[in-house]
Amino acid sequence: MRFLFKTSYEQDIRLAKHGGHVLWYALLCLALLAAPWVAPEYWVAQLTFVLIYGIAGLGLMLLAGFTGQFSLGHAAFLGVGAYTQAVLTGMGWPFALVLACSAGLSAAVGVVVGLPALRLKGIYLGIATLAFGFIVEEVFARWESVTGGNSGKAVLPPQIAGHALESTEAFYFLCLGLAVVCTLGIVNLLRAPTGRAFVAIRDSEISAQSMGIHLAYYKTLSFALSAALAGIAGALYAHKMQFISPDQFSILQSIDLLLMIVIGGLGSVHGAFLGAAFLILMPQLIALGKDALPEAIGQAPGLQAVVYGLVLIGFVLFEPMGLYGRWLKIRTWLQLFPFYRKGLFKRQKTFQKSDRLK
Amino acid sequence: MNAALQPAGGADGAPILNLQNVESSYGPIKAIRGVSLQVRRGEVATVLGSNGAGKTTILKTISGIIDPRKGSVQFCGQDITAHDPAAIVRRGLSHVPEGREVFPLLSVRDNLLMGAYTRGDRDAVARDIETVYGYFPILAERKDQDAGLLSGGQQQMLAISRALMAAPTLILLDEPSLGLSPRLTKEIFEIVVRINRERGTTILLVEQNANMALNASDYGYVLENGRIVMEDRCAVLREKDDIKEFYLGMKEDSVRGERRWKKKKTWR
Amino acid sequence: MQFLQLLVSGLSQGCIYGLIALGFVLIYKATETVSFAQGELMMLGAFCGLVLMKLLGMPFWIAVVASIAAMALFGVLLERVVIRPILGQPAFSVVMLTIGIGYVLRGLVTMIPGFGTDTHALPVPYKDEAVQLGPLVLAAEQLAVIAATAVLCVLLYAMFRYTRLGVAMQASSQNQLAAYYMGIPVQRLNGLAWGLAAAVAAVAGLLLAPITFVHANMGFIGLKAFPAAVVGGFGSLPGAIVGGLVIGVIESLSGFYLPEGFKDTAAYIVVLLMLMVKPNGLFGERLVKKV
Amino acid sequence: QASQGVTKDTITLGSIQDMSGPLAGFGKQVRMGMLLRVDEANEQGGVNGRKLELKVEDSGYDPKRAVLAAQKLVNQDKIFMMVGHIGTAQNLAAMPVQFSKNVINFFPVTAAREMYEPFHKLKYSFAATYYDQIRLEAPKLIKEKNAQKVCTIYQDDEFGLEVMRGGEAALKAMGREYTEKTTFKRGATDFSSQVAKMKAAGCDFVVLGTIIRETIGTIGEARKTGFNPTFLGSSAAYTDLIHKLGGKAMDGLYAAMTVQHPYLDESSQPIRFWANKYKTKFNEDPTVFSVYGYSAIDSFIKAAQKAGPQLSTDSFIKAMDTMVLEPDMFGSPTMTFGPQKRLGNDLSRLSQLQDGRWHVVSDYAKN
Amino acid sequence: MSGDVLLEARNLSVRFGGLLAVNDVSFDVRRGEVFTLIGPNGAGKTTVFNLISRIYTPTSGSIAYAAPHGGLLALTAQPAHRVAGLGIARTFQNIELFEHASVLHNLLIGRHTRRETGLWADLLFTPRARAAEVRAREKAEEIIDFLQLQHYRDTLVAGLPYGVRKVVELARALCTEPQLLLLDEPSSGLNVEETDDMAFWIQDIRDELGITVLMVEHDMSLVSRVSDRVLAMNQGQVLASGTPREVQTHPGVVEAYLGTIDDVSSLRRPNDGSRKQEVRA
Ligand SMILES: Nc1ncnc2c1ncn2[C@@H]1O[C@H](COP(=O)(O)OP(=O)(O)OP(=O)(O)O)[C@@H](O)[C@H]1O
Ligand SMILES: Nc1ncnc2c1ncn2[C@@H]1O[C@H](COP(=O)(O)OP(=O)(O)OP(=O)(O)O)[C@@H](O)[C@H]1O
Ligand SMILES: [Mg+2]
Ligand SMILES: [Mg+2]
Repeated sequence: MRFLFKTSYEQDIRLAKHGGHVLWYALLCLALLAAPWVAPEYWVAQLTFVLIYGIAGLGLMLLAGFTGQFSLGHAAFLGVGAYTQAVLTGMGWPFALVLACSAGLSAAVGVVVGLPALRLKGIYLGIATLAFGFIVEEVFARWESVTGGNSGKAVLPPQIAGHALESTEAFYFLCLGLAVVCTLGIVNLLRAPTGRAFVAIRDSEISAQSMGIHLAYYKTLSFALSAALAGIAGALYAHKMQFISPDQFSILQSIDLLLMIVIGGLGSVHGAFLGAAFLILMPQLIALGKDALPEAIGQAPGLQAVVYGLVLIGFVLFEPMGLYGRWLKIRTWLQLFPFYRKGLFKRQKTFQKSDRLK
Repeated sequence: MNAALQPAGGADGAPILNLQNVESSYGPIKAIRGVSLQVRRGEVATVLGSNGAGKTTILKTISGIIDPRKGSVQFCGQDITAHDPAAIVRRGLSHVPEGREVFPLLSVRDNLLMGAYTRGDRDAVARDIETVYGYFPILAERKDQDAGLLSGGQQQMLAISRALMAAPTLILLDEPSLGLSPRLTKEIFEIVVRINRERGTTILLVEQNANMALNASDYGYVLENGRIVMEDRCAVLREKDDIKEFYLGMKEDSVRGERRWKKKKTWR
Repeated sequence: MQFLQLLVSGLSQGCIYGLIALGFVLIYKATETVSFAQGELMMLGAFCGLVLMKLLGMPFWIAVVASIAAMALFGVLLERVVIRPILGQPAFSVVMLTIGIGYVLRGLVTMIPGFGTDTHALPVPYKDEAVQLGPLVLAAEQLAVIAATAVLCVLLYAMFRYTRLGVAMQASSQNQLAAYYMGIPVQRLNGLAWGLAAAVAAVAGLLLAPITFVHANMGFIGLKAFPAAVVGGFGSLPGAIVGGLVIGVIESLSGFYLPEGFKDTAAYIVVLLMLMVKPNGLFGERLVKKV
Repeated sequence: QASQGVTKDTITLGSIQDMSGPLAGFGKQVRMGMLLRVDEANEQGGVNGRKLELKVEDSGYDPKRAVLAAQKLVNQDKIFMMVGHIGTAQNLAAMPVQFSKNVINFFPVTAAREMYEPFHKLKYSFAATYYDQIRLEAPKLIKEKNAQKVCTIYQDDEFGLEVMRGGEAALKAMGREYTEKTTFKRGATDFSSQVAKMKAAGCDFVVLGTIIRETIGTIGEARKTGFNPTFLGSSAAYTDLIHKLGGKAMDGLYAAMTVQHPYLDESSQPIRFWANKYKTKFNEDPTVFSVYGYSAIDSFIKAAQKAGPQLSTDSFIKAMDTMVLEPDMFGSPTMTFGPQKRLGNDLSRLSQLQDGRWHVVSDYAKN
Repeated sequence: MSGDVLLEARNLSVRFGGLLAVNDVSFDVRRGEVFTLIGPNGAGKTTVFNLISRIYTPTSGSIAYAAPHGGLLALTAQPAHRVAGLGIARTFQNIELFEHASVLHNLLIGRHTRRETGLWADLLFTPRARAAEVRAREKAEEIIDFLQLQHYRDTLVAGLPYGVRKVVELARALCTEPQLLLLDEPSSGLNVEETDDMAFWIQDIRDELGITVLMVEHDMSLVSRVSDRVLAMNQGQVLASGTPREVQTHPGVVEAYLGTIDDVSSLRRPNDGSRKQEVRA
């Protein structure tokens, strides 16, 4: 275990808590910057998807992991961002402006969803967002003049300073930059009063309120920020896919997003990206493993769903803290190495209490 | 505990509850370390200790809510270490938890009926409900109200009554007087003593109101930092200086008074 | 007339939603979690009946009873193997778990060679019969759904309201710790609740099979049953039925009288409106925390 | 110039199928049909001495996963060509990935117009579109039945819209229009209000933009309420499942189709032989989708043989420029391709369900 | 309302269904005093607190409050989340902490009403936000030192013993820098020694921090030690009010609330002292 001697409050606030952090994050940045030169194009494209989903995951993490508001319709925000991007890019607007519009419109829609959320809790909120997701999907399908309806819509590459950003590498750097900016924003938020207000609402609404936290404002804000991030992710997604259609933003997509942050580790910023990496890598792993399996299993339809389900079940059962939790344990183990005690992470019996009253 | 501390005459009263060297922890934090204690059939025993000493942890370990790391718990001569809590209750042990823990969305009456979940005899249960309504008339008045809407003290009454409904052989009481008015605090202890005398129910009591506890109990243990540091008959404990000072609040003003100077406890 | 026929169709479709919603409410009341696997359990129940009737050649009624029993057992096992280990974790974990279970069940059924990917018809004795009520027509399949829904609702309601077991289930969902202190065998009751829910799902699956056929994706209809349960108030059994009927009727009427597209989203629009007016549904408990 | 996926002794082909989603049944059959033809070809020594290798990925009928799958096939597995990819949105999503690497999209299993329109040199399609099927077949039937009020019920997605528009075009040519149009959402189970709507409008001819369960559901509901117009479906409704699941009530339904359903006891000997071979190999009854898969590979082989030993994307396209595919045993029409003609044939014919079995009731018409 | 009155409740009533939980209660709290509510369980004390902190709205009656920036305010017209900003902080009878956060974090959340930055400054973590954050931490550490919580600073609240949680809740309330502090049973669950500490703290809060305290308490020794005035309630109504001595000797209060408390030795067993007992079967 590393002991830190704190000499000033600044130290508590700083993002990198010690030199090791600085080193590791620097290495990570280097690796990400070097990726297009060392990794094959295919993997760069996958990495781009990881970043895009990471941004969306960050938003959902803020909402679900830190504010405790579960959204089963998050794909709708992704969709709003994607369609806004597609339409405005199609009209020839510059990328930066379009992206701001996508994020803004998504956030506005987020506010609209956040409003009923003020009075709703738990499952009721979940179903409200689910219903909202379905309605938005229907709007995408019906508003043919703008969205192209079910025929879908082709998306042009982003226009930056008059250049079309067409190559995989260039787009990758764009996504990387945005992902870093978004992450820094969220991390900043979480070490400031706004972020703490979110966490307070998650733990106890009644005492958050008595601490002067305006529940309505912060819940709506959380929805708005979360939707804005989803909107940015949706915009990038649209460019990456080059083709969007309403059924890409269905309940299944929403569940994928949720699954992602659970597997990544609910309540940690790292988790959003770890989960995204997992979500994108998973089908590849299955495809790799498929050939090793006997034909009857490997080629059977439904294999992917089974593996998905099993992985999810496995995480909930054995690693409720997700990939990030697993990483923490490994790190602690390494740091303590010869002195690691077995019971250190033993899970205690816990007892559920009704959260109908909160 | 070493043999010297064994109570006189401890051998012939059959211990109904026997903890041997029990050690429990929350994750890496050890809450109690090597606690051994006995409660004899028909007696009222009490555990005193300051905040965070581990009193609640002991009770939780007994009723199976926490699995001990080491040691064993025996109840009525049988080993119940780390058994399923529900199974332990069915053997006749009932627990009034710290902080009330009522079923907030069930009516007061249903709460009481749940207390009697392990009993089959409907008539006896109905009679017992009337008895506890007699102890706490307010519960009868509110029998159809959701328990979550009762005031703090009313919930405490409900929690105690609910445990009585199980007609247990041993009751673990965790701070029964929490949030009760002075008058009701006294009544609660009278009820405890009465149940002990009339029904022969054995009682293990954890209580911050040491004055009441030491008067109502036969035997006491003092817990500090997860260890038992003293045990004796209550009559003896009541006379000890440390107990007087730290638990009964009887002190010469000159010692502490307006100066916030804490005297070290001698047993540490 | 037209209106009446639409109303009747809506009611019978609503009963289907209600029937599935009963399963949700049952699990919710007893464990305070929302089971996203309910639709898949229903699918499994239908497949179970199909296998017993078509492959093993059992007579209809025996197959029905056998598949309900088998599913009940399956529910108990499911609880024992995957849900019990995380008993006491936040409800959200269990929700994710049920999503996982749903995936696995759907995937496994699809993996059965030559069977899982196909759509099947369940041979029921009342197939293609219809009851003529004056000018109104009601298929026997729909009547069966209505009857079964009513019976199940009454039975489950009575269980939760009047039996010690039912009250204990609610108690353990409200405060598990206290339930243990009372000697309530929380784990066993949970198992029972899952068994019951799976049995209810099997009933729903078997009744639905003649209407929607048996196929691996038939569980998706559960997504319509959620709004039903919410409109009625998630913790209320009669609420589930009423919610189902409300949604069924509104769907049916909006399909006829409103522009295209409304029928499919009617359920969701209704649920949003309802939640804005009554955040706890029609029959939901008013929840206040007293501090 | 050499293309990826072709080596001295192998040709790597890719395909994306729905193996876990709503069309998993069809996806699986297409794959098996393709495998059957690949194995046949390899047993006979391959194509110009090169063995065929088929890589199949699962899209779960989800466009996003289709893109990921396409990226894997194109960039990692280095396939020469995408054959028989299922689903319209999925194809549209995957095509940019393929085209950026000069990979042909060959005979996708969907009858949407976007599979050959707008023109792209890497697009080849074989299926008469849903649009054309209805546009060309509906008028004949309307006249034959002397129908007065034509209505439609269609699935509210790309597929259903195409069917509806085909009917619309046909009616327009006749100077008429739909009396009533209703929709439903994919996965719907209740069609009562839609049927009531059509019944109230007095329809006597209904164009079905439905697939399987919806076809059965709609017709079943109609029969129950005593509403008996002429039903015409697209090739999506031309499957044995309709009569297997729907039973007698389905009799009378018309569907547009090209290749014939391969019944195991089919009277035509080659089809019977083929069907039983398939059954022996996979222990499953073949369907039209098996035939689609089989034919797609078959056509590829023919073109690749024509392209000669120097197989590359360019030589393949060159061969296709003058390609004529004669009718096969399943009764597909003659298909011709050219530098600007990327759809083999836009004709189809009609089958009707009679006594629980599809019977071809018309031949390809010249228009 | 005279200058030294901080809070003035007039004819408050609350009805829950058929139950009149608070019935025509009037009192005023003067600046700089410790004012205590006592009464039997269910008398309506907590409900009065909930009225002041706007969790409940009175069926009738009014609460006037002298806001920190001058002016008299009808408290009942304020939304609940504004109450803390007006300088009223509270603790809860059943302890409502943020369970999954550390003690320090809980205290920092308590600083919410004193936040100096908005959303954008937080997102960018501007130097101003950084400076504000440092100040918030300084204040929190001050309170931690004051209540001797150093030992628990970084532990999660979920694992704290009951008594410590009570103190953390007090600390969190102090972090809002209130002018009126509502304490609901501050000493419940504390032993004699800890109650002693609590008494000192309450006195310090009043004398050193200049905060007015309104509390509900059942421990009469604490009440008489720290309170300036006491109000006794029963069944929603005012029973008596005055100095601790006056109220404690009021016959109605003795009857309904105190009982004959002193005589605890009556609890003892006749043959106390012997552990040998007839073992009942
Ligand atoms: N859930 C938990 N997680 C971590 N540590 C815990 C947990 N519960 C209790 N502890 C620790 O265990 C020790 C004993 O706690 P316990 O609740 O048994 O004390 P107690 O004697 O009952 O105190 P009190 O009089 O305040 O109720 C304390 O130091 C506490 O910090
Ligand atoms: N939200 C509510 N709904 C219904 N009844 C309520 C509600 N809140 C309080 N009550 C009732 O009002 C009465 C007063 O409750 P309150 O909590 O104010 O008592 P209290 O004086 O604080 O008692 P205690 O000392 O036991 O905490 C109680 O009988 C309680 O049941
Ligand atoms: Mg305790
Ligand atoms: Mg109170």
